[in-house]
Amino acid sequence: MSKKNDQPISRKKFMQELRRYERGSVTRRHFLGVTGLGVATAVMGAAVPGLLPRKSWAATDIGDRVILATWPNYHDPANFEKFTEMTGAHVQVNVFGSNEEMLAKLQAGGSGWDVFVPTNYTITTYVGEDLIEPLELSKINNFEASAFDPRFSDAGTVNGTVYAVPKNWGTTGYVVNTKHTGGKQLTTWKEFWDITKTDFTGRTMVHDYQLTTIGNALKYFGYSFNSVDPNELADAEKLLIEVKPHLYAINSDYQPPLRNGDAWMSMCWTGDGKQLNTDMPEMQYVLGKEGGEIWSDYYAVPKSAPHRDAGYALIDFLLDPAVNAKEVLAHGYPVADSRTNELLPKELLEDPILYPAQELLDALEFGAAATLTDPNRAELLARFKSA
Amino acid sequence: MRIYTLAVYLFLYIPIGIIVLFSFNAGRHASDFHGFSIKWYGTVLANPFAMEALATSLIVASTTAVLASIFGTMAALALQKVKGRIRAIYDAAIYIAIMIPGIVIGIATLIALVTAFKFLNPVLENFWPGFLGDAPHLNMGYASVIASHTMFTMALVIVIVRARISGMDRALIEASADLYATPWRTFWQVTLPQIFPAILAGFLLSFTFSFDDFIIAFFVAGTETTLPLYVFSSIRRGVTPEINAIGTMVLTVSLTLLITAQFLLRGRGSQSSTQ
Amino acid sequence: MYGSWANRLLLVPATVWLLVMLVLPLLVVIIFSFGERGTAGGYVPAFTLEQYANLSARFTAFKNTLLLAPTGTFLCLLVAYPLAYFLAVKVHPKWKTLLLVMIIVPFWTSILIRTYAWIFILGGQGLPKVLGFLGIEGVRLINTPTAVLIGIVYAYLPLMVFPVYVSLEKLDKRLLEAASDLGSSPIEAFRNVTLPLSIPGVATGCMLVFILLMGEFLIPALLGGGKVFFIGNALVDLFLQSRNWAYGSAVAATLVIIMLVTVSIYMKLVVRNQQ
Amino acid sequence: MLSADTDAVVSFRNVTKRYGDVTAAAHLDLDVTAGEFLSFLGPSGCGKTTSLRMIAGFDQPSEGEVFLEGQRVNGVPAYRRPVNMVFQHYALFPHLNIEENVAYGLKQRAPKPPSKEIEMRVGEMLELVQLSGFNKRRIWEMSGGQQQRVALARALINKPKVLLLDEPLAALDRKLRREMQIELQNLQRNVGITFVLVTHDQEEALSMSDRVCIMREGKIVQIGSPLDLYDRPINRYVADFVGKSNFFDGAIDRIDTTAVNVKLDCGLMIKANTGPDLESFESGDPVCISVRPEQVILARKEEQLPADCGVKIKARVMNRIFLGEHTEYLLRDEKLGEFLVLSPRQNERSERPFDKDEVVLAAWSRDTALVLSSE
Repeated sequence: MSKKNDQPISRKKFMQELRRYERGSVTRRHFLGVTGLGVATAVMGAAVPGLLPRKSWAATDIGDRVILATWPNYHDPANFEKFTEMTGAHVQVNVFGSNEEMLAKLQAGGSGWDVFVPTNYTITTYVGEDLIEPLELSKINNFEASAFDPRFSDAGTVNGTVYAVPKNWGTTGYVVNTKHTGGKQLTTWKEFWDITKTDFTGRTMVHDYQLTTIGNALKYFGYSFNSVDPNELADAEKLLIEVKPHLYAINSDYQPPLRNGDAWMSMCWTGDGKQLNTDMPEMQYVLGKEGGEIWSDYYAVPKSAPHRDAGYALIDFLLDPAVNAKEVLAHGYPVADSRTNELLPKELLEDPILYPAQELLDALEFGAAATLTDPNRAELLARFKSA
Repeated sequence: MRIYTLAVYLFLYIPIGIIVLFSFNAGRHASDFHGFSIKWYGTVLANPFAMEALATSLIVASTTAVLASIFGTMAALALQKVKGRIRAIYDAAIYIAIMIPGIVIGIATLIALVTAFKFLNPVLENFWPGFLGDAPHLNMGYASVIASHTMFTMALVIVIVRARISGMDRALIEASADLYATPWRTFWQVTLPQIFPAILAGFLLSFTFSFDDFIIAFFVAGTETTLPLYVFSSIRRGVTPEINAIGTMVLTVSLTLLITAQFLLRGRGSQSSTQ
Repeated sequence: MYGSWANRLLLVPATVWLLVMLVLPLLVVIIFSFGERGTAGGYVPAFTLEQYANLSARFTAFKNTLLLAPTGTFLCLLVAYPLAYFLAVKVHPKWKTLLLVMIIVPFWTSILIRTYAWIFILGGQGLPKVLGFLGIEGVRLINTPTAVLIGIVYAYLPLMVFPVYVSLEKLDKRLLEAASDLGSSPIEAFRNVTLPLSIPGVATGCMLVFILLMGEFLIPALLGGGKVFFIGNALVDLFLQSRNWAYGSAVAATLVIIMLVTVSIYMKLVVRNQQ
Repeated sequence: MLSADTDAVVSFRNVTKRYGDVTAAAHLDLDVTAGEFLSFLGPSGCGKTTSLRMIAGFDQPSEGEVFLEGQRVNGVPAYRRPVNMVFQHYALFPHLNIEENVAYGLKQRAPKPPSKEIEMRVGEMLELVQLSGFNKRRIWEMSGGQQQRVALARALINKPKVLLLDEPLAALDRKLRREMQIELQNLQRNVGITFVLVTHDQEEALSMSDRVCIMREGKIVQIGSPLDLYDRPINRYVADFVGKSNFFDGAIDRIDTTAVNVKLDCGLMIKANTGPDLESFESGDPVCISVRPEQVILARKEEQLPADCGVKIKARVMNRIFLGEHTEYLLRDEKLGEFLVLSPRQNERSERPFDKDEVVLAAWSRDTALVLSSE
């Protein structure tokens, strides 16, 4: 990548380029090149090392690899390439479908991960199970606590010790292909479940994940997303079992069938909603008025990390505001880091998918640790799947 | 009959055809075709993790196949002479090993090894003689995958080889002994050539099983990523033609090996009949 | 080599392997199945029958599995038998090896990749679209039990073809000639000679496929869209979602017991019929 | 310790072989002389194969001793014994071609003969068994008779002290079997090797062997030349096994110095004066009279019979089979029952053959009727 465009570009031009990029008429590389976001990366690409005084990990040899356990569609592969270029360490990405699965792997031992991406409500459990280590913040210079919105960084601190630093936050709503609704805008979870039983029969997907699937079924009745109350769960179960014959699939890997038209609607996380909406404008991301989940993901280091230094280096790299901005552009999940947001185009910061209206946000709940480990909810999901 | 056979082969090969076709897809998504390109092959070859997963799978599968064939053949030969209750115990263990679903093997091995390591690692750390350096930290990895693949495939080899041994004419062994061959030479010159097809079949089955196994490796692999695990993880990130390119390359390599082997075997056959 | 000490030596690796990788894990599963789940998952030592008492919570999964396994086995046999017959009896020996090997070749590319190819074929952009062009609209295949059965037949076909092929191949063609000499029509000859003689192969193939189907989880998960739920899926969820090692162990132990019982009944029946 | 006959190639001394509770061979004593062709004859399960396997070394005796050329070989494994075997179904190595099969024994020798020599001897051997040029053939490309020859060549190339043949002709058809019998006999004379053959086919044993060892239930009943066995069987079992014979059951009535009076069960009193051990009989012992069919003389008139015929019977011709040189008659006497007569052609030339249902005179000389214990 050349340095010919190192002049800052005008806001107007930036937005034009972003639109073009979103429509897919230019490549990401072109977009990054023109807007200068790529330059930041290129600069870091060892061309002018002096510009990166805080690159604490550059001095040490961190080995040739780092293993990251994360979620699907959650990174910009170009950033990993850049990281490899800079440090010599390849990034191996293992992708998971649920926090439970991550926890299970880590609990079983020998996961081999250096960095993983737990969600807010899991961190106390990891700490309780002695699976993650307190972060050595001196190795993560790019983490500046004050830059982060505490709503989305609090959960990383347990009993005053920082165990995890924030990655992204987001919401869990659903995405619906409006071509099939006859132009009708959906706004609630009630509609989600009702339309599944009727017009959308055989076209709806729910997550293979008890937290969101049960939580959003609870929302049909207006119960708390986190409810572990047996009576409320019984209502949710009744709904789920009633809906099951009408589902296309129970699967957290929902982008492919939505894209090829087999599925018309699915529970969906912010970034996936953004990605789908960018490529197919008929895909509408909806947050149920009744509420639902708001969450934040973190970076953490397992106690068993085999390449700890490389793990820290990767976290530090990914928290670099310039890198992080590139990540956001790739995956479409908002960040809680004000420094990164400064680098992002205004349009993105005002995007209704990333930043829903306040009254919608107010209705959302963070998942609770008790919800994650509740055996009754796990059993409920098993009954639902086997029904 | 012919048409039926053709239909079955089509059924077997259409998915393969699709894999190959989409590996040349210029587009990023596997589901729609955007023109011809070989760029995904470049992507795979330049992807150290894909290559490493392939290498891991090859190492795991060939080690498994070698161990299973050798140990399985040894056991099959020895079990011929074992009678009574001990034989019944072995038979039961072998059949159980074959019958237990991979998923149970995976889970059982995982929890057993995790439990055993939890117990053994502190013991090793405390009692490891200092002059040998740091105590080894037992963990899931190559060894655990190979060990569990070998357990299953070895049982398979035992059954296959034993069937061949029992189908073999005992008189051939006696004929060899009668013609002055010591038991050791009889083994190499008569028994082994006779059971060799079974061993080879066992070897190939073991290799194929191990190379293709996802479920056991899913539980016991630890840090090592085998090709199926890599594919599984990649698919979750969205199916790209990269996966199809991997599939196509693996297929091409197997086919090449196969054709070469066939060619070599045929060559040897014709050589011996014209000498 | 023939001394009993040498014989024992030959058995050592197999014995060690079976003990460490089979007996030990199964023991751990049995022990864990009497334990309890920790608050955050995993296993806490205890002695309780609670896990077994709770088995009915997976009744549907067991029921589905016990329906799927025989159905899938039967379908495999239905597709495999004519193919095996054709290969064993009708094909020129020169082509046999090639055609046989061609049945395994698809196995040499990952089952995951092949199954994903089926997701495409059975998905909206695949077969239903083709049928749509032919005027058959609105066919849904993916994420249905039909899709799962197609995937199963695809994946397990070779396991059925080979044993049946071997038994038919051994069949003395003179018997068929004798039968036709004695005035049997080809169909009668098939029914009276070929079919009875191929029973051992059919029995082996059916058992292999049946056993593997009992533990199947990947194909229902991928082609059934998570809606088709078998005991294998239940086990994966118990270990990877709810992390209930104790309950998972109880389910796994039950699965193994059901399998052992089914298979031994089956073997008894087959053995008796053959005598 | 017992010792072996110095002339004998194989000697059994009181050899017993038991498999668990089953005694396959009991107290065998036997000497096989160098260069002879000896057959073990008996029905299946009589211990003949076990005896052969003890010579080969596949089985070791439970009691007693086996000697090869005077050397005690108990416990010596098959591969250290200078004997070779032709197996029942040949046991040719399917993964080796003809040449490799034949050369197999030579290649096991230490030191291994030079490959030139092996090649030469294989060539000679194949020539001997008339299979020159078949060197590279596979086993399954050969006919049964050819496989038989390969098996012979594979064994003979080692110049064994004894060649053991385990029902070598059983798998061949009748015509081929006749040819191979002659060939085997010629071969044995040419190579001068001691042959020990196991068979249940009396014709095979009698036609080829110098001596035949008749076995029954693990024991040797009688050893002797085919002629001996035919003319002087020691009991009914042997007489029945070797050739055809008519048996008339009865009991000793009175023993003279020269003859025995046997009272047959049918009431007839018959005199006989030969038998292997007449002196061992006592009055009242159950015995049988054995008369070979060709010893019976048929006539229409009494004066046509020789003077020394001790026994004369009127009998009806039930059946007549023309056999070329001979005619076989099945006769029936009311008291004696049915019996066979083999009448030479030249006898009949003088008068026309006897017709069915004709009543004729049958007679035999006292010398040709044997009194045998009815075991």
